[in-house]
Amino acid sequence: MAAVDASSASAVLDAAPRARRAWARKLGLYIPAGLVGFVMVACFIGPLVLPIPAPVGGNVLDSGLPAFSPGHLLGTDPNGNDIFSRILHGGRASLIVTIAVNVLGLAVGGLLGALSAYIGGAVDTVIMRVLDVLIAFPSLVLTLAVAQSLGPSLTNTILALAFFSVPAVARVARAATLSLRELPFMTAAELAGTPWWRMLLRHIAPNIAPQLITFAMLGMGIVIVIEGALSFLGLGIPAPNPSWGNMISEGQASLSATPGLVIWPSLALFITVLAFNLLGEALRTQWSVR
Amino acid sequence: MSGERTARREEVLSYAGSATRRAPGEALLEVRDLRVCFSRGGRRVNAVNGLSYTLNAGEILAIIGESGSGKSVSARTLMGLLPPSAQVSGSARFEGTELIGMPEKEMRSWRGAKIAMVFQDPARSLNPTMRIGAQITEAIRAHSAVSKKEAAERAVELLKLVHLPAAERRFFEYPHQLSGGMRQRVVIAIALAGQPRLLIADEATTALDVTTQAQIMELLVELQERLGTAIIMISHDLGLAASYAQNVVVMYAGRAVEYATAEKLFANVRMPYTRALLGAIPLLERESHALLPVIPGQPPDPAALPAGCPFRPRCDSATEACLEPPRFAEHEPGHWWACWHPSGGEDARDAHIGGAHARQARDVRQAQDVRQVKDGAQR
Amino acid sequence: MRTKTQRIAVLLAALLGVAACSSTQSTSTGSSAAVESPVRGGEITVLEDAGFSGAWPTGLDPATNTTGGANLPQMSSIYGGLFALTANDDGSNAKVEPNQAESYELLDGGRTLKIKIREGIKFTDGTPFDAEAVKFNFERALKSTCSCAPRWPLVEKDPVTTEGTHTVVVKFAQPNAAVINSFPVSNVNWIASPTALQEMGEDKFRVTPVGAGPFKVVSNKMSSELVLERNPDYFKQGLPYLDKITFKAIGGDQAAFQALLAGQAHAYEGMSTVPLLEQAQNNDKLTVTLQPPTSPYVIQLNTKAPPFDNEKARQAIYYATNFDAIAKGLFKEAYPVSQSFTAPGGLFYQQTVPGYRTYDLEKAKQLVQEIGGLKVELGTLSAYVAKQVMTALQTQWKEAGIEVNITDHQLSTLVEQFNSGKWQAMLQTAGAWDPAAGVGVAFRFQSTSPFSGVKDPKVDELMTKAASTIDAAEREQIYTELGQYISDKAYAPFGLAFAPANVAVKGVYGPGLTTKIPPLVVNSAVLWDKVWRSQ
Amino acid sequence: MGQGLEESVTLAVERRNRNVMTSLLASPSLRLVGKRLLMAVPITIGVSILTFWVLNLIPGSAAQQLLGAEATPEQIRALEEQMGLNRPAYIRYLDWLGGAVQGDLGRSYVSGQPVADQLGERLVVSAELVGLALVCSLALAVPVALLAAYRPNRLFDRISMFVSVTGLSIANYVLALVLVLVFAVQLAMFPAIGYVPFAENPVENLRSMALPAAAIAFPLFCFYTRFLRGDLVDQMQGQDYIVTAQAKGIGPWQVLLRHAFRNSSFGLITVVGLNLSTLIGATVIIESIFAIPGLGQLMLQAINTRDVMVVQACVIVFAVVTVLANLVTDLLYAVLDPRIRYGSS
Repeated sequence: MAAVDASSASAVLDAAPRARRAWARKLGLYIPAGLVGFVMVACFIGPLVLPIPAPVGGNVLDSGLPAFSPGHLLGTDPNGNDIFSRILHGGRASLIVTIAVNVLGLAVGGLLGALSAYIGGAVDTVIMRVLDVLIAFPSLVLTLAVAQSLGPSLTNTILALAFFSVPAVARVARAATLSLRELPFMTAAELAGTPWWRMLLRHIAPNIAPQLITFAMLGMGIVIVIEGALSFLGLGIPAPNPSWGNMISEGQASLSATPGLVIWPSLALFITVLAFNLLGEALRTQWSVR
Repeated sequence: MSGERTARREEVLSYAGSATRRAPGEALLEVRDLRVCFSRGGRRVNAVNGLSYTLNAGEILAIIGESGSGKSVSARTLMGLLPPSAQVSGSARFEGTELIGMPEKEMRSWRGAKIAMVFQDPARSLNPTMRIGAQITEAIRAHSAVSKKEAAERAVELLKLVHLPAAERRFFEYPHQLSGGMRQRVVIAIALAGQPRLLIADEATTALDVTTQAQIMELLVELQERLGTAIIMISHDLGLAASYAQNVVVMYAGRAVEYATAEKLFANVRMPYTRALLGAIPLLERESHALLPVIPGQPPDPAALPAGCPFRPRCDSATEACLEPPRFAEHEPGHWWACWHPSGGEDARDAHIGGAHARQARDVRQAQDVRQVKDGAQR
Repeated sequence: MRTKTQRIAVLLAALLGVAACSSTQSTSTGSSAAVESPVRGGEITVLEDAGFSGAWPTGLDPATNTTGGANLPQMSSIYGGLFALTANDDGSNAKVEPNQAESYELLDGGRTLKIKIREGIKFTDGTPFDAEAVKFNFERALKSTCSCAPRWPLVEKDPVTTEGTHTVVVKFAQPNAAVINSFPVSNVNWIASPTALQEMGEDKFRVTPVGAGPFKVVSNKMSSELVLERNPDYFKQGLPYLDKITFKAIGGDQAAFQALLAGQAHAYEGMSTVPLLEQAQNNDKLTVTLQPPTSPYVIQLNTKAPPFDNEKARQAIYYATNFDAIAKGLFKEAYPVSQSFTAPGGLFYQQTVPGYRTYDLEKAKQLVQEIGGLKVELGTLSAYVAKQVMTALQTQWKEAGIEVNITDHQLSTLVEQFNSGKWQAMLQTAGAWDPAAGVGVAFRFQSTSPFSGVKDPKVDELMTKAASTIDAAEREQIYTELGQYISDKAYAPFGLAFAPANVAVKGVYGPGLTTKIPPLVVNSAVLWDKVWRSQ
Repeated sequence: MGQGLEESVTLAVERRNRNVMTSLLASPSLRLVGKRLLMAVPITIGVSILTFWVLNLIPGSAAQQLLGAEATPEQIRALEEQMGLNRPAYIRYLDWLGGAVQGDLGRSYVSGQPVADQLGERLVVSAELVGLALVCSLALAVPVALLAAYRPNRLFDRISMFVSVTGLSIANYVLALVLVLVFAVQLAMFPAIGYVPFAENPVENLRSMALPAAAIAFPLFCFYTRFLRGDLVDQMQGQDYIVTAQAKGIGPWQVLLRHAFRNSSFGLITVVGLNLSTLIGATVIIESIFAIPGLGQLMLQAINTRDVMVVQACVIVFAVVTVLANLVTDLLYAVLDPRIRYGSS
């Protein structure tokens, strides 16, 4: 029914001009979506289309050129590779890692957390204690083990990083489901004999999704940076292939002398994290105004 | 029984003594041509299209209409609780002061003190993480500078006023430890905290079972008699209107289509829509298995209202004339309606239906009084 | 978690040879600073790279400190040392001179070493520093399983004896020419107080050791912070100038550079990040002293396994490598390119080797086609400079049609690679101040050493002959012949000689810190007793 | 009649206090604490087994570190035998566990020092660093989140979004270096490196902890602000009891603080609990940049040198911290949400 007089759609009466509000609401969604699209296109299609040199194999003679020097929009790194092309190619690697890690985290962690809170009792305790072991497990040891036994590769990096994000998302999902479980509509759905998996998908997931998405969006930048740090432990995207993470972690070695090496990838990271977070929040406001 | 009843009367009166009492019958609230429209995703939605009615002090007015008829939005407009995208016009004067467009700061001092509201879903209307007592004392202290202890005392008083058993113990408990009916009583207690002049019950009993519904209605009527609080009862249940309200407004597609005292309305229904609504209520007198008459079609989409009278597409006595929007006027003394082909008068059956409803409602009330007496004795 | 401390034992890396050295002619602004006369008193904080000299996980006992060569500053401040490498301010005519030793004699063709101990030296716990104490330390070091034990070819029957109270005699089975030159870089140079060792026990001693050096230990947080105070009865009059020295481990050149600018530290040893070096040189608050290079980069080729068992493949690598471009591009000509295992700062320097195959892309391509393509796994130890050189080499070799896969290893996996013999090419540094001392040429080219890619009796013979010839001119002639032989057989191309720089805040001076002393292996041995600070 | 009312209220107030006490003492909460502390044992054992097994997978051993890189394989094997490193993994583990149970964490293979005192010193430093960072970030994040949620999508909310995104896209080690460049080098307000124990000189201690704590706290602040803001806006727009509160005529701030904030702090508490248990070991880089003797560096060095004894000791610390963090989190859930406390625990 056209719940125009939906009793719950109320907020403190605001004196903002109505026209601006409606227009802002629509735009609130289009700008972030556009920005995310721009980042994706730049990183995934840009390198194929744009006339830029390869990200590796630069001539060592023109190392450390300043920004806007001929042929190199953002200059070159100490090994003579073009920074702009490394950012685009690196972006692809970093985006794949962070999206994969977050999707894995949300899917596995979210499911685990929601399930454990929903079923409660012994199952909840067991799952939570296993997660505690994973959280307490020193991340350095795991990274080294994965690096040396499985070797550095994109999938191994994603696995190692997901190892950290799954327990975290699980705990957040559990907290959200806990306070949800007491609500009458949950008991009503249970009484109607809904199987547990439908409960998770139809009832719990949509309610805890906004919080989990915000959690994942905020964590994106951190995942990319940690990936860079892993390259020092022999995991992560192996040098000389670029990723924003390893560009930053290598650039910081001479930060005061060559700040550009850190600023450009950090800027790219800023735009990406901003885009995803704006999108996350726009989705969330769209979602919650029932 | 009567001793106990009178004892409680003094107790309540002493408490209510401080509320300034207007002589019953004087106009408390006058709503003139109220219009509210939202812009949802670019589309203009006219939730209320010119609603007018008058509520006198100490009276119960029922606003009846199907969901989506704008009855709830009209109530929230009085409280200033509409989402920012709402555009409001027309006038609503409460004790002579214009509510529409009142600055937020001033409106806030009115909420709870002059006008209070009770909502539909008791399960979600109380903060689950806060004790019942705290949620009431908060309302009390919002409008009167009393110490915590004094506020606590008044809160317990209020809980007793709404007949919540073992009020002292409930004071410290949490919402999830109470039943739906008890929670609704707490919400009412909260609404009464500021000793409002007008209490709006927005489908307050819809989510409750019939017996609890009757108890809550009985409570509201009792409060109205004792505290002189005017009550606007928003519902889609004509039976409630018949048995409790003095005046009834029937709303359809955001505007009032019929408005009269309960007796007049149910004695001779004029508006085909109201008659159809009445017809849809099962009656004991009818033979069993009689087909229940249903109003064809769907309530109109507020964003795309049909031309002329909004009920035209579903009205069986609609004619070409109905393309012209009928004027809402007092065609008979104390009986307003907006229709070119008012029914009633010539068809005895309608009167019969009207009367039957009134009788059935009265019998239900008497039954409740009897049982209440029994409850009272048990306590 | 950027773990700079991954280079936990870059000294060990020095043994495997990662850091290179730089030449004296380079544009160093560390003008000799002895403008005013030294002043007594004051305290300084010295930063050490947490991945190398700033790590002493196994403690500071000379018999068990496996990172002794990296912890030169800590060890020499506590123990002083029997011998020390000194040089003129500009690093020229560097020679090993007796320090706690008074004098030494190499008798019967280098088989017997007599060391006369200086009279009147006492340990900071008051016990005498005499021949008996030195003998005790020598024997203890020889018994220790740690790799820091001296590799002396000794006679069986009591190799170490004392004559009188202040002379120690060591008898070798075969002549040991470079024994004195190797003293300053090996743990045996530092003498611990036997009484303190017995009283405290090994585990406690390694945390708060007692020696006869210029400073005493106040507190020691392992691999984090070592606080030392002045030894009042130090055997050199009026020394040390400073009242207190604190050695602090810090994570990397950038953090150290900033700490110096912020005034929280007064000196930093071994800065190797070139862009930072330039920035430090232009900063008037700091003096940067580029140390003379003693150990050039080498691309070790594993001749015991394909593809480098085929000489043509090795020659292709020679022609495909252009170290001049790397020196110019990456290091702005700060470091000279060597064609042999010696470098300008070290002994027996050989500027050019006749017939050395320099960069010739066409020849490289032609050779690669001839042998039907070449696929190489190139490894190194993960360090900032090494990784840069690796990427440059990868690009150059690809141009010559060589398929290259580069990996930088943690120390443990690198050792495993060498031990397993499954490696193909390794970028390391070879040589030291004296080719036979410490991490010398033997380590890289001796057929018996697991870290060598060469199995050639002629090379072994030349090296043992050089190590046992006393006369310097003759040793130089042998090393030249060896350099020529390695180049002819194309065993391993040599590259730029890299040496880290020491940075000090204005007003802090000292030999090796603001003057040049050739690095014995990686870092220069600063003479901390002569470091002083103008108030 | 009024008098009767008087008594009943004071009576009720007393009963409430007793009620709260009893509910905390006897009912589920205390059992929860007991159960959880017991849980610490299996978790610690679980983590230590996992770490021991994984450390075994990584090549190289403490003996090799002791002998140095030049040692020949035979020398390494001989020393491993002497140190008992060649015994099968589970025997070595049980040997360690035996000692650990009696409180003897053994001696470090590499430095020979008893593990306990090394650990003690560094745990204090790391705890202070992480503690300071968490407290400061929360103290700033909650008010900012409330201000941002007060008028969603308006100016302050937008600014807070940009600041947070900036904080979340700068690597913490880059932030640390920048902080030193600005505050230690240019403004010389804080020391660039070094740690002064609190006992020695409280002021110097706080000054030396300022920049490292800030480098850790800022990203946390950015995360907490946006995460809490999201939940607050959700509550304000989606919950009926918010409308009830507004209908009471209480101020918007009171609605936000007393009603929305209480119900949206669950997510925040969970994230803080998580950070507490993971941050202790993850501040290696900050410790190395500021030359602070923290647990992270000890842990990293122990792993590099395969010093299993020290790694296991660090692991016990992490396990205990994680258990405590989770316990505090679950207790806070119960305190905040009575349904959990009275409902099925």
